[in-house]
Amino acid sequence: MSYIELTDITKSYHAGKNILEKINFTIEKGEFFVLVGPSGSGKSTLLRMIAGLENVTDGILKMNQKIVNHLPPKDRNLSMVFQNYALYPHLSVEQNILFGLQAKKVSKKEQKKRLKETAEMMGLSDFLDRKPRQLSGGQRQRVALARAVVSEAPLCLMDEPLSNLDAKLRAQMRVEIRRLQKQLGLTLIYVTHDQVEAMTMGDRIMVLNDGEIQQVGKPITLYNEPANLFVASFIGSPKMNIGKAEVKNTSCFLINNTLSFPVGPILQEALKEHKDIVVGIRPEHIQPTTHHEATHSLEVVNVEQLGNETTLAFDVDGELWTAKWPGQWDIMAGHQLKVYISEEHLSFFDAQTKQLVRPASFNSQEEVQAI
Amino acid sequence: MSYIELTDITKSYHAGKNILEKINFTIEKGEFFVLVGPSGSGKSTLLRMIAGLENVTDGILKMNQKIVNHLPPKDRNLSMVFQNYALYPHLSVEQNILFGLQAKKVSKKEQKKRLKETAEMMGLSDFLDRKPRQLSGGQRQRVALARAVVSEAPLCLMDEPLSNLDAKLRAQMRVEIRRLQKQLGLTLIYVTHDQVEAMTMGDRIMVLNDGEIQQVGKPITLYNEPANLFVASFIGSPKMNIGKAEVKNTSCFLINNTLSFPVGPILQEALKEHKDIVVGIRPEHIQPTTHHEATHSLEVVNVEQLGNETTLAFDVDGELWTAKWPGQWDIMAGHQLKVYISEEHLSFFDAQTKQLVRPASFNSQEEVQAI
Amino acid sequence: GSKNAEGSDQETKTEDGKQIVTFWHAMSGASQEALDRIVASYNESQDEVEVRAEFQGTYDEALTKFHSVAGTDSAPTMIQVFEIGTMSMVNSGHIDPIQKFIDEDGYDMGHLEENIVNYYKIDNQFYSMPFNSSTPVMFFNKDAFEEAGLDPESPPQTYEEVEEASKAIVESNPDMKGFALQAYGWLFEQLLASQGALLLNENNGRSGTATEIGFTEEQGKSIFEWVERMNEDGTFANYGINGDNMLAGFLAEDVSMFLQSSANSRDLIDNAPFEVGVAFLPHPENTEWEGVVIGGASLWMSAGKEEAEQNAAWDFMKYLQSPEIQAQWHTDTGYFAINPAAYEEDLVVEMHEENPQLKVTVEQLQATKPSYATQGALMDMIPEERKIIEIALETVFNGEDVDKAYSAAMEQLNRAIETANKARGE
Amino acid sequence: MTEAAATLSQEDYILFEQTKRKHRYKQFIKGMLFLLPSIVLFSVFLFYPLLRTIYLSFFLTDASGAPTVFIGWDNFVTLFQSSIFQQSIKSTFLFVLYTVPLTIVVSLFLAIIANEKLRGIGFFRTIFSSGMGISVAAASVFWLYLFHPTIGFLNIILDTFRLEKISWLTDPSWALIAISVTTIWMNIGFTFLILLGGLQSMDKYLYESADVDGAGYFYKLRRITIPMLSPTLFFVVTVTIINAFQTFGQVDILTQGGPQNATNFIVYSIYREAFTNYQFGSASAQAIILFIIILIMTIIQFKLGERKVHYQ
Amino acid sequence: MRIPLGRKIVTYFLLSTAALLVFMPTLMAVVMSFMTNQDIMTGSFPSAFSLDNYRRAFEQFSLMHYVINSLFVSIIIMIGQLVLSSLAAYAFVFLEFKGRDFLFYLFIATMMVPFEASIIPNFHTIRDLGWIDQYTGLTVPFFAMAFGTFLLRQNFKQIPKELREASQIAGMGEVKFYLTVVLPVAKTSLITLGVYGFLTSWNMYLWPLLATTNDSVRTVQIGLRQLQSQEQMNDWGMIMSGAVIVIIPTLILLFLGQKKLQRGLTEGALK
Ligand SMILES: Nc1ncnc2c1ncn2[C@@H]1O[C@H](COP(=O)(O)OP(=O)(O)OP(=O)(O)O)[C@@H](O)[C@H]1O
Ligand SMILES: Nc1ncnc2c1ncn2[C@@H]1O[C@H](COP(=O)(O)OP(=O)(O)OP(=O)(O)O)[C@@H](O)[C@H]1O
Ligand SMILES: [Mg+2]
Ligand SMILES: [Mg+2]
Repeated sequence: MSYIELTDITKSYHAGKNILEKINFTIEKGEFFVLVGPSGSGKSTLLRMIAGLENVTDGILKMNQKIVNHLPPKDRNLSMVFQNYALYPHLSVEQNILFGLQAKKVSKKEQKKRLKETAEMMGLSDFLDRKPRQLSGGQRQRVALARAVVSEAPLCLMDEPLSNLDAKLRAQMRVEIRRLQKQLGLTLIYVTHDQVEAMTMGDRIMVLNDGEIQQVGKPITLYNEPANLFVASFIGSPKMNIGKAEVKNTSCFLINNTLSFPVGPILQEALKEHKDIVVGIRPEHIQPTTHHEATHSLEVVNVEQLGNETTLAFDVDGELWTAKWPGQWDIMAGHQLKVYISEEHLSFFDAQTKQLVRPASFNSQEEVQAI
Repeated sequence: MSYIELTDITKSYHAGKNILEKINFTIEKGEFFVLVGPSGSGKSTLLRMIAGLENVTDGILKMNQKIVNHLPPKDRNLSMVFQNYALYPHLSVEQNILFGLQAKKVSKKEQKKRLKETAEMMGLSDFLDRKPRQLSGGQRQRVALARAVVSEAPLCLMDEPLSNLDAKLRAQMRVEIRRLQKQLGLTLIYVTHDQVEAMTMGDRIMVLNDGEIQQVGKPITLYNEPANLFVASFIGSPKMNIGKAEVKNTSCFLINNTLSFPVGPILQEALKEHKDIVVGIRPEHIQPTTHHEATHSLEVVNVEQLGNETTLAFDVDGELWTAKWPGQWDIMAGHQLKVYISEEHLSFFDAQTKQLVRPASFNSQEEVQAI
Repeated sequence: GSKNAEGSDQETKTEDGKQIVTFWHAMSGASQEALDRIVASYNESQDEVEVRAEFQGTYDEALTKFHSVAGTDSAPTMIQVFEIGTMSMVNSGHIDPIQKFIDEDGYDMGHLEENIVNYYKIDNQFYSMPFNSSTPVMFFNKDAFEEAGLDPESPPQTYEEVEEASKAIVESNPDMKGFALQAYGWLFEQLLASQGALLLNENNGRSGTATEIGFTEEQGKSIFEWVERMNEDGTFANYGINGDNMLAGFLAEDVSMFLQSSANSRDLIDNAPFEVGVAFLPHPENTEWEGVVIGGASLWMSAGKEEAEQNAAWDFMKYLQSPEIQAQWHTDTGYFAINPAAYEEDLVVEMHEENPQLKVTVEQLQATKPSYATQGALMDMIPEERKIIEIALETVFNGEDVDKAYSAAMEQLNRAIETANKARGE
Repeated sequence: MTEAAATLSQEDYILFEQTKRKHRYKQFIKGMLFLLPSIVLFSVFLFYPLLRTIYLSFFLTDASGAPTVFIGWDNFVTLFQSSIFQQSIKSTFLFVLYTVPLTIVVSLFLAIIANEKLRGIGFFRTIFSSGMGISVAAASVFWLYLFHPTIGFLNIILDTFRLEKISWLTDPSWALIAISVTTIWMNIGFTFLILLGGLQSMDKYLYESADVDGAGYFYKLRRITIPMLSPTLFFVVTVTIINAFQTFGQVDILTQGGPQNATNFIVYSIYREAFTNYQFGSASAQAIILFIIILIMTIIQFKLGERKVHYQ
Repeated sequence: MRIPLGRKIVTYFLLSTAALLVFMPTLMAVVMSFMTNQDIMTGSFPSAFSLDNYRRAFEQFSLMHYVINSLFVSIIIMIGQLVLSSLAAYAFVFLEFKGRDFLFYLFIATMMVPFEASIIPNFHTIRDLGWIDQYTGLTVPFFAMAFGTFLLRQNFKQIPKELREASQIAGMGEVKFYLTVVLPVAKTSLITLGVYGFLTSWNMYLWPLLATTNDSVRTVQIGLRQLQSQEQMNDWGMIMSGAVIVIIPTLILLFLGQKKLQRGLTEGALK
């Protein structure tokens, strides 16, 4: 029995073009559902429709088996972290957090208890008397988060709730949110732009683009078997390198006129059905030749040191490809570099339909080391 | 001659405790200066003081050798991306972007040109006629960014300008901002919470905590030689693992009563001067034993798949340590896992002063591979 | 008017060379229409002078304004001022008494109604030219009288008769009250005069500056007690200070008798769905009926204007006295004709024939015995006096103690006179 | 890295102080430029008359308002000894007490129900604000008719319900109420419009998050609408009080201060004193007293009220 | 968001009842304006409706002339007030200078000077300036308005400070910021104030009466007053028809004004 069910949900503002187009999906009770998509793809709109803040232009929205298209937000029993926080400027942090509980006439004692817990969890205990305008951006965001968390409503919608926090705090919050969600059995719909959040927090991810669903599935599935080019290049950072494949002869094909690869049997099959093929390769699969034989040699255009890893930009027939290598590499731009690319790590897409033809093989991942 | 010079800058709101405490630093002309620090550490406040939006409680602020403490913002010739965007609700996107240019009486033609360029760069060309309230969060942020960029003022302050963009767009913007800054020779002060932005964009990073400067320096320096425990654990994600070191005997010491390491000569020297020592090790330095001999065995508490890498959480005498391994590892929580930790990769800090005693050695980084 | 009329204060001649006379007045409604007609007819009657009649608000407002601009270019050539403004005009020093023009012109004021002229003659000289005049009369509902078995042709003449009639009315029709008295200082003054009492000492301020009130306690209280008695009988209708409400009450047959200015006669007769009777002002039984004091307004000449302008205004004032004009004025508005010859005009005769009640108002005026009491009081604090009396009347209307109300009012009156004298620096 | 900026030379210090002063000076000039037109007109048309009023309050005057005899504080002394003036003050305060809260409550109610997005709402808004479009004189005449003892609509209604008719304007205890009702009716239009304006410019996101929090209609009203409206409410309260103290037109037409001075509010008393009694001295003294009363009330209001007001 | 039906019905009911109560006196005046004076005075139900009163009201005076003067005067005053009040309010909210608070309280204090106390000295001033019978005399004294300044100050204070900051950063001067940001954002209260200023000027009686001596620049309330008699019985039907004629333009203005009051202008200023 699914908890939330969207059937052909469509949304347009002022009879303009549709912002969301026939959205269909369901969310189970207690699920952690992550929503990702490029800026402007309709994530917030979708959330706001589920919350009841935005009219549903067309389609049916069900919660708990009941049609709720016209149910006012206050009767939907949910909480929400707004992308723009939507704090009450005239109320103190404490009053902001407790606003909903007071509205629901939760007992004073319970209020106090939850306030204390939540404020501590969010590191807001010192600011309870402040007005929102006296807070830093991150503190405001934490108040917004606290307000949603404290309500313990069975459904919680979060719109980029951690975007303005520093990495350390964000890591901490990720754990806390996940813990709370599990502990209270909340159903959570979570919008984020953060790869780590998307990959690690969600039970399922839905990728939205231009108002249309691209793919719904387990995080790792989306990473390993992106349904189409869009998902492939959207999930994963740096993004997947994309190149046009040209079959030279039965045993060999060229990517971007530069990189040649042998053609395996499965691929051969696939190539028969699809006229034009696009190849994708993830940055971490353009590997240094420390442990492998070099397969190709590429020109380094740019090197960026991230401390724990190094990203390299290569020029592949005019296109920039990125590689990501763990550790710090002292490489100068302009040099020619030998790299190892396994044919196994290539994903194939149909150039017309943009659909996945063959995913890269991750099955033979790194060796399992458990004892 | 430095471009911006802060001398003993102090800030407090309403005679409360100091939000910023005797801040001293200088920024050179054309420098890309990144400001990081936990939420509420005073980054925005500092930016706002430089912009002239906030009174300087104490200290001297110089720009171009001139004291500007009391110079109104409009005479400072700078542009700024506000953390909360500060868009004009009554103006369209186009008008918002051009607002400053009109104020400065830039010619209509030039306005048009710059508008076109900037809007294209930010992907806003389709929204020029919209009002801010009709935009998504990320689109609003891009408008805010566009407004600063279009002004081409010699000094530009950006307060988390990319926080609400998706990874793909963010990567693109990073490159664009960097390009523009170089091209126009802008001096840029940039607040961010994103590790990648901080590490790759800035010429220098300044770490702020609780209103005090922790360290200023090249990104990679901060990563490799963090001046103190705070910087060590703040820079790098996942954060550095910290443990208490106990010297067992002259040749061996224990971390968290669990991991034993040999004591080298340098360390021996250091240990003489400092009573208590804290050891830090970066997650990527707890390595799989694919290419090395196992040095320790740890219990896996949690495994997170990010697609291109896997983070593992270990229980080290009650504390959670994190390791980050490239690729996807199929490891089950609860198992005992053999890992490789090199003594070289340990950083040592004084437990009292929290200052760095000996950095991890990164000199012998991965082999240089340029041809 | 048009926009190029701006700054008309400065010009004294029209484009075609006519002498302009600016005439400020306080006539509104039907009287303004009538006045405008007269002014137009004057302007047409000759081609030397153009009178411009300009409305300046109520009497109070017009007078205040005159005081403020008197002596400057903005002041009008002539102005209409109500009777109780007389003293303040005399004292203002910004007017030329019209006696000056009477003397220069050798004009004879003898043909004017004596009882009107009496009011405006001060120390035997005319300060202003009488214009619109009225007196109070008692209106009554003839139909109601008949129903109550009273004789509509012999209305009550004394307070006591009014009381008796009221009782009869209420008896025959419980929805109708007998008598209403508006809390209006002017009516109080008139009721004093009708019993021959002086309002102020020094012969109503005409033999010297008044220093205190001129009526005795008995005279003064008689009016209060009259009301008190009717109040106790339940025959008195209280409309407070509000004349409009009282008129409406009378027309709606809520009350059968009331006192009001004779200027209302025409309208009442025309609008009432019953027959309206008009009677003399009542007086206490034990006193002699002496008459009424003239009310209304007169015309004043500004000082400091060019002679030609003043003479033109004087010519207009004279024009106003002609029987035809007065006849027209009387029929249009209900104000008296200050020139009794007007009553012989066909227009008036016709009207009086049609509504014989209208004659009563003229008869009452002409029956008035000239005396200091009916000449009316002169002083610049009369408006204040009226307010004090009105409050006292209201107090009595609301059934409170007469003695207390009366003595409080008298105390205030004497203090007001004292202050007014002091303010003049006397 | 910061040695260069470490010390501050004497020269710098002087420069620093100089710019600080110059900055202050510039700010002052700028402020003055914005205020200049208002200040000039206020000086001519308000401060000068006020000074003149203060001056006159120490004199007796002639009919044209020119001072004649200097009498020092006598005007004030007389006033405070006068039972009529004491009554004036009392009725004025009573009147303020009757009208201000009711005006605001009623207008707020109207503004709130007229703030819904419904079809034809413009019509209702126009009706509610229509009172503004009717001059005091006209409005008072309407009410004069409504209050008529026999043919007045109000008494007719009372009569149909077999209730005793009320002497609205002639009974001292009712007259104040009648004037208050009229005043409330006349002021509603304006107060309504201001409050509606305040409601209209409120952010809708506030309501969104309250909706999600499960807040009911009245809870939102109490916790969000009213506090967020507080700047407007503060303004409305202040202005309504000041206006109530200065009510004049309806008194002039309906009761002329009566019956028995029950509605002889200070302003009306001033008017009578000046325009019919020509006692400009005493009128001025009353004006000064009124000015001081309102001033004190307003200062109290600002001291107590503005702290509770929430500005952005 | 849609409004639920139940609430819609309740709201409409409240709206209608309130509208009826609020509008009743006006409605009564309208009815009276069609009645004969006799019906009005005797308090009976209208026996006949006629446009006679209107005809006579128009005939007696050049009402249109007064209306046009009133329109002109009211619009000038409205504009003057909007300009001066917004300038002053701007200074009180956005500029920081010594003596600001003192000046503000001084401004507020001017609201407490009873109009009746200042009217005579002001009349003298006008007289000495030669502004009697001039539009200047009718309008200029009302330009400075503490009330309007106060209203706008309250509103300006609610403009998010970010907007000012962004403008300062953009290098925008005070005047430009005032014109391009403050005024548009505070549109709602400017309209409110404009409507208020217009209507109060429209309804002014005593001052226009004092400041004019003839019809050239006189306004409509004076015309209306001339329909009423002092010592004679009033023709209420005609007076009411005059009042109704004068109310119509103001009702139209109110209708247009309220249409312009749009929702949610400050929204989106914050993140
Ligand atoms: N108006 C104010 N009054 C009092 N305290 C304030 C005010 N504004 C900010 N603060 C406090 O000052 C500190 C620094 O705020 P600031 O906005 O500079 O932080 P930040 O480093 O930008 O944080 P974030 O990353 O969350 O935006 C915070 O603790 C905040 O609560
Ligand atoms: N009120 C509105 N009127 C018209 N278009 C709107 C309105 N609100 C949003 N949109 C448009 O709808 C689209 C989806 O907006 P939405 O806020 O859902 O995006 P989003 O996925 O949340 O983006 P982001 O990650 O930037 O927040 C955007 O293109 C936006 O411009
Ligand atoms: Mg969004
Ligand atoms: Mg910040």
